[in-house]
Amino acid sequence: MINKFVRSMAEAMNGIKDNSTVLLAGFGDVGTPNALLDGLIEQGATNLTIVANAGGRARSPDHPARGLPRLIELGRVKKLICSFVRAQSIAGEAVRDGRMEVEVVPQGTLAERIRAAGAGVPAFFTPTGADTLVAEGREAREYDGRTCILERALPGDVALVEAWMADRWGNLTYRDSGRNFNPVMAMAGKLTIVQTHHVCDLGHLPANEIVTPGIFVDRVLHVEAGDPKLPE
Amino acid sequence: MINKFVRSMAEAMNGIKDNSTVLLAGFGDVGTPNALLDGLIEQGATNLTIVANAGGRARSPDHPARGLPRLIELGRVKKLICSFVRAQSIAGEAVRDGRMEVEVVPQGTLAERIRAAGAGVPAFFTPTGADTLVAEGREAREYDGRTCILERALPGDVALVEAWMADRWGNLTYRDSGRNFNPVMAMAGKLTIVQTHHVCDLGHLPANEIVTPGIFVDRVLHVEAGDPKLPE
Amino acid sequence: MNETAHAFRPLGRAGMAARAAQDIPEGWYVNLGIGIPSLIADHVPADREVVFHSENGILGMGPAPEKHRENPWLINASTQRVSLRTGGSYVHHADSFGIVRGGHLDLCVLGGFQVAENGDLANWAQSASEAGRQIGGAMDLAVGAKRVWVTMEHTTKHGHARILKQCSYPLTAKHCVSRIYTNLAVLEVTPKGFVVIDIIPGLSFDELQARTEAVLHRA
Amino acid sequence: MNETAHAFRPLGRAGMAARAAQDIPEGWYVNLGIGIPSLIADHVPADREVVFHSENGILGMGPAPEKHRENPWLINASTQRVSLRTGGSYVHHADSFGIVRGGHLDLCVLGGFQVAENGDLANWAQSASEAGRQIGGAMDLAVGAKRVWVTMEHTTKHGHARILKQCSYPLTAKHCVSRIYTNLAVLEVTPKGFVVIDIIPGLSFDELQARTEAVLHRA
Repeated sequence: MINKFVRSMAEAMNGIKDNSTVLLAGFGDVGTPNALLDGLIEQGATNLTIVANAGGRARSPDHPARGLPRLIELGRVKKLICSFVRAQSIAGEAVRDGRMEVEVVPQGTLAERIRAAGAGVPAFFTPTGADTLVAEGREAREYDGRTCILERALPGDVALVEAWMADRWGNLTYRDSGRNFNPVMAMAGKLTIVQTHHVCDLGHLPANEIVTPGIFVDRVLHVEAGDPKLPE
Repeated sequence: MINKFVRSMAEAMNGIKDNSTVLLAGFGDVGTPNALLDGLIEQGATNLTIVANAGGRARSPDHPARGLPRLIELGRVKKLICSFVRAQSIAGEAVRDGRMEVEVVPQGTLAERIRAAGAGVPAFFTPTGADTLVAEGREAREYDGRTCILERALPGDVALVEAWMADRWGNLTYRDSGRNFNPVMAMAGKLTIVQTHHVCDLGHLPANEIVTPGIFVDRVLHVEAGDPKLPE
Repeated sequence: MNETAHAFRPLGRAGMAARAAQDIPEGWYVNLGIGIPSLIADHVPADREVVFHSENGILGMGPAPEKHRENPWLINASTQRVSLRTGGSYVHHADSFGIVRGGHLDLCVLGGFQVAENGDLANWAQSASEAGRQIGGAMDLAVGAKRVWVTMEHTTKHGHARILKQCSYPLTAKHCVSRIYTNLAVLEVTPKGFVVIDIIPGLSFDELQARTEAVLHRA
Repeated sequence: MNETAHAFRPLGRAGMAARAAQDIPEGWYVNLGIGIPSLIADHVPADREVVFHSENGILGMGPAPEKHRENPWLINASTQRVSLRTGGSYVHHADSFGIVRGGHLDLCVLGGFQVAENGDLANWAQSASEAGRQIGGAMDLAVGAKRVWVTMEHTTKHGHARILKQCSYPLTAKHCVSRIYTNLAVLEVTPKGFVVIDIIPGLSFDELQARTEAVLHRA
C-alpha cells in the first residue's frame, strides 16, 4: 500500500543533508510550511541554499525570529535565492555583513525557473530582466523584436510545502491564496515534504479537484497549523 | 458587465482570417471542440496552420470525414503541426501528395511549446528529440551532461477549446481526461473560443476548482455536444 | 505638501488613484502594484467589472474585507488581507506570472522612482550596490502587461525631478511605461516624448515643465 | 510463430506483459506505451499499488471498465476507454509531459522496432522519409522516465534481428533503454553490453545468441 504519511517531524526531516538546496513555499505567512521550517531548524542541516519568495521580516524587540529569519540568524543559510530582500531585515543584515550570499531574481523568473526544474526544462529565454542589472552574466538574444535573457532551471534537493488537504498517495489541495508557490515547488523538489492542515481517505478528494498529484510528493505530515498570521 | 457568451456559431467564428494559426484542443474525441470545427469549416477561413495532437483518422467508405480530416480534405489546411500522423489517413495522404506541409513534433514538446507561448516564454531547451531526426535544424547545447535542443514557443491566432462548464467571465472546468490540451491551448490563443457542455451563473464554480481562469478566454458558446465517441 | 502658498492643490495619494481609476474601462484585467497603485481598486465603481490580478495567484481580487469577514488565507501581493469577487479564481505562482509575462493583463499600474521619456522605468532600487534588493514582481509586470502606467509624486520629497530624459537609477525595464499619473498631471509617453493630457487646476503648463526634467509637449 | 519444431515455446504478447509485470514493485509511477506494454497493467495484482500514468493527463489509470460502467470522458493514450483508480487525478497536457520530462516516472515501458547495445531505441519510424510520422509521446518518455524498458518480439516476422550492435532505423532517443523483455528472454543493458538475465525454458544461450545481432553476455 502506498502511504506517504509520516508520523513525526523527525521522520519528515530525516536525511536532509548539509549543503542542500531547499525550496521553501509560501507567500507572506500564507501557504508557508512554518512547522516544517521549525523542524528543519531543529534537524540541524547547515550550509543551506534557500529558495523562497522573500527574505522575511526585520528583527523585532518583542518577537524572537522564527522561520527563515531564524534559520539565517543561526548562520545556517549559505545562500538565499529570492525575489525580495529588505535592507532592514535579518536577511538584509546577513547579506550586508557578508554572512550570506544572495541572488535576487524577478519573482516570475523565480517561479518559472522552479517550474522548469519540475518539468525537465533545463533553461529558457525570458524578456523579464533584459537590459537591467538582472541581465548581468546572462546570455541575451532577440525574439520577436524583444531582448530576452537565458535563465536556468532551479531544482531543489528538498521542497517544503504546505497543503490544505492530503491523502495517503500525497494528492494535495490548497486553500485560496495558500496555493502560490506550493504546486511548483512540489514539482521541483527531489524530496518533497508536505505539512497539511487536513488529511482524508484516498478517494475523498475528487479527481478533478486535486491540484498537486501525489507523484510529486514524498512525505506528508499532518500539522494543524491554524490560520496564517498577518505580519507583526 | 463582462459577458463572454456568444449566442451563435457565426458570432463565435467571427473574424477568423485566412492564414491563421489555429490551436485545436482534444485528444482522440475527448475534449475536442467538434462543433467549433464544424463552425470553422462553415466559416470559410483557409490557408490555415493547424496545431493539434494528431492528424486524425483514415478515410472510411461508411462515414464522410468530419472535423480536422474534413478541413484537410477541403484543402483548407496549409500546414499541420502535430505529434502523430498516420500514413494511411486523410492527413497522411495530403502530406504524401504534397497538398499539405507537416511538422511532426514530440507530444511533450508540442504541449510545452504551446504553454510557453501562453506564458510569454519565447524559447526553451529540452532533452526530448536530441540526437534524432527531430533535432535537425535545431540549436543543440549540453546541460547536466545531456544534449538538449532549443524549441520555440508556438502561439495561436485562434484556439478552439472544449470545456465542461463555463460562466460568463469565461472561467472553465473540464471533465476527466477531457482536460488534455484544453487549458494550455486556452492560454496560448490570441483569440480563444470555447464550446462548453454546460453553463452556470458566475460564482457557481468554486474559486479553488476553476482550471482555466476567464482571463485566457474570449468567447464561449454553449453546445450540448453529448458524450465523446470512440474511434470508428 | 508644502504647496499651500500656491494657487494649485496637488492631488493626494487617493486623488492620484482616483484619477487613474477613471481611465480603466470595464472588462480589463489589471494588476496594481504596491503603494499608490493598490488604492486604485477602491475608486473603480463596484458595478464596473474590472478583474484585478495579484501576483500570488489571484484573479478577481476584491477590496479589503470587513473585520468579521476576513479570510486569513487570502492576501494580496502586499500581504494585506483582501477579498475575492464572485467569479474570482486561483492559480499557482508560475501560472500567475505566465498570465503576466504572456501578455494577458490589459494593464499594470506600478509605483515609480523615475520614468524617462523613452518609457524606461526605474522603481526597484536607487543604486546598484544596495544590500536590500526589492525586485519582487515589478520586472515581470513591466515587460509583460499590455500597458504599464505609473503613479508617483511628480518630484521627490526634496523637489528633484523624477520625470527625466534618462533614468539615473537601475532600470526595472526599458520602453515599458505608456502613461504616468502624478499628483500634478497625467502624461502620455509617445514617440516624440511626454505629452501632457491632463493637469491639475491652477497649475500652468510652464509651472509643470519647471518641475520636470524631460521636455513636455502639449496635447 | 513458426517455432513448433523446437523444444521451446516463445511467450505470447500476454506472456511478455506478465513477465515484465513481475518486476514492477509497489509504489512505482509507470507509463505503458501502446501495444504489448499496455497489457502489462492487467498482470499487476490489484493489491499491488502501482500508479499508471497516461500521456493525456491521467495519474492512477485503471483497467478497461465493464460495459455498463464505461466513462466516455476517460480514455488512455491509445484512445481506449479506461477507468480511474481511487486516488487518481488529472493534469493538463503540458503538466502531464512535465511529469514525463521532469523525471517523475519510475518506469516507462515502450514497444520497440530496434534496440542497440548502448541502449539506443528506435520505435517510431522505419525510415527517415515516411510521410506518416508517428512520434507521439515516445521521445519524451524515452528521455524522461527514470527507467525505460522495451517489450517486443525478439526478431521481426521475417526473422531479422532487432537487438543490434547499432540501430538502423531513426532513433527515438539515445542511451535510454535499460531492459528488454522479449518473447524469448529478458536482457539488461549494461556498460559492457547486453546481459541475459532470464531466458525461456528450453532455449539455450547459444540459440538465443543466434537470434540476436549484438553480442550477449551471461549474467
